[in-house]
Amino acid sequence: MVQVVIQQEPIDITRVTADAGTDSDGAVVVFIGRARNNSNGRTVTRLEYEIYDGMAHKELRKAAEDASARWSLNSCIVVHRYGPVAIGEASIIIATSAPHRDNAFEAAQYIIDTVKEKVPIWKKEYYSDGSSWIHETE
Amino acid sequence: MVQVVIQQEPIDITRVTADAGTDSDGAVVVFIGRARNNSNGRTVTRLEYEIYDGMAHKELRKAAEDASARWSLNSCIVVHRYGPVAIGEASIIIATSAPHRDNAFEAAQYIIDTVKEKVPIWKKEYYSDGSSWIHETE
Amino acid sequence: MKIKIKAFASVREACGFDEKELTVSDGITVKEVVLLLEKSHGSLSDLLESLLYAINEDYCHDDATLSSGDTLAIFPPVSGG
Amino acid sequence: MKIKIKAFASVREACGFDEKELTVSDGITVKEVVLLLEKSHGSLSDLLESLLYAINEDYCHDDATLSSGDTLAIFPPVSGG
Repeated sequence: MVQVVIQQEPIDITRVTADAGTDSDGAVVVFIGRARNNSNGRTVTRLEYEIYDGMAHKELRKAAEDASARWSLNSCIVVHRYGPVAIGEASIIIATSAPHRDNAFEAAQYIIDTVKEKVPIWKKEYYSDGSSWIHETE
Repeated sequence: MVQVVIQQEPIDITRVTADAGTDSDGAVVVFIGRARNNSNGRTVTRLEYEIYDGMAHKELRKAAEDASARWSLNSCIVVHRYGPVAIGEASIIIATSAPHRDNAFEAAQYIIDTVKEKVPIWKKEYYSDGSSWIHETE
Repeated sequence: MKIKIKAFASVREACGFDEKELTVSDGITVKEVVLLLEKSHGSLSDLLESLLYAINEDYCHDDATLSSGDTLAIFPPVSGG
Repeated sequence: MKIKIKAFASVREACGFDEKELTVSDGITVKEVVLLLEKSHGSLSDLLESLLYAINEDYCHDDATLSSGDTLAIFPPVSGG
């Protein structure tokens, strides 16, 4: 089961976590990317994500499907937000499940790495005195 | 913040996930170990965990504290169950948070690896026609 | 022929539009379109080195040629997650 | 001197107890205690090769010596998680 959603609303972490995993799975890995209150030494007051709607969805689904096939996942759920995201809120959640844990871990890491490299979504950080687009990965 | 609990009751995944992560954290990683319905080709009907109470708690806390220090975690929560665990239920949850994702991923993997190597807890699998202690890691 | 340009994030701000139709000569390359845009939107120059391109939602290089009706998206390195 | 033995999982089942007090000679080693137990609990033999030991909740090797009042835990490889 591969499920990919791009939405403006806050992410329902409880629901995504509950939907991940089947009775054949010994491992569920959930990665939650959160809006941090600081970046390169500056205080961040909020984030805003811009997306290339159709293409972001396509690339995100490709990442999730590739990971599912490569690591034999039984479930793979990815939700990414766009628009304003408050500090402490989740901007992305990735939930992977597999019979054994190494696969679930590797798949989740592959997906977040791919998001940060290929999925056309951009983060703008707002500070007390301005804002800037973030162009590099961590 | 390091929090380690060994309990008989089902794990409240929502609460652990909500408790993990601070406003300085860009990443939360949650690992959920679940009771699988099969093992080495046999149908598993339920699991039962036996623990060496004091020592299990000590070793689990050591793993969590070592991981917190080594990967600069801002929060680290580990809950392990003992007694009967039904198929599909969580036997363990590990939630780590850090400013950057690599640290949160590596710490969570270190903790589950250490649990499977050093924490005195034993799993017994029950089948339709018997049971057996599991002595090897995945 | 007509093509559609989409601009995102810092490129959108530098160009002052998020979507625009452009009439260009047949067989034009991505790079040539970008040079055209740069003439009217000078601040694009600062971003040139790291720009990414997609034609009809597929990543492409700047030597790709455009066909009538294509949508060319121009954007900086992504930073989602 | 008196020591306490704790047995877990398959070792507990092989020995037929989870906790037991034993009177042993001063300076006895873990290995010697296990050999004593094996005499009365033959099914322990199958597990011998992979047994793990802890004195007072700290892992130890089988050549460690015990002191009066120590708790020696004997168990198979762990399988939590």
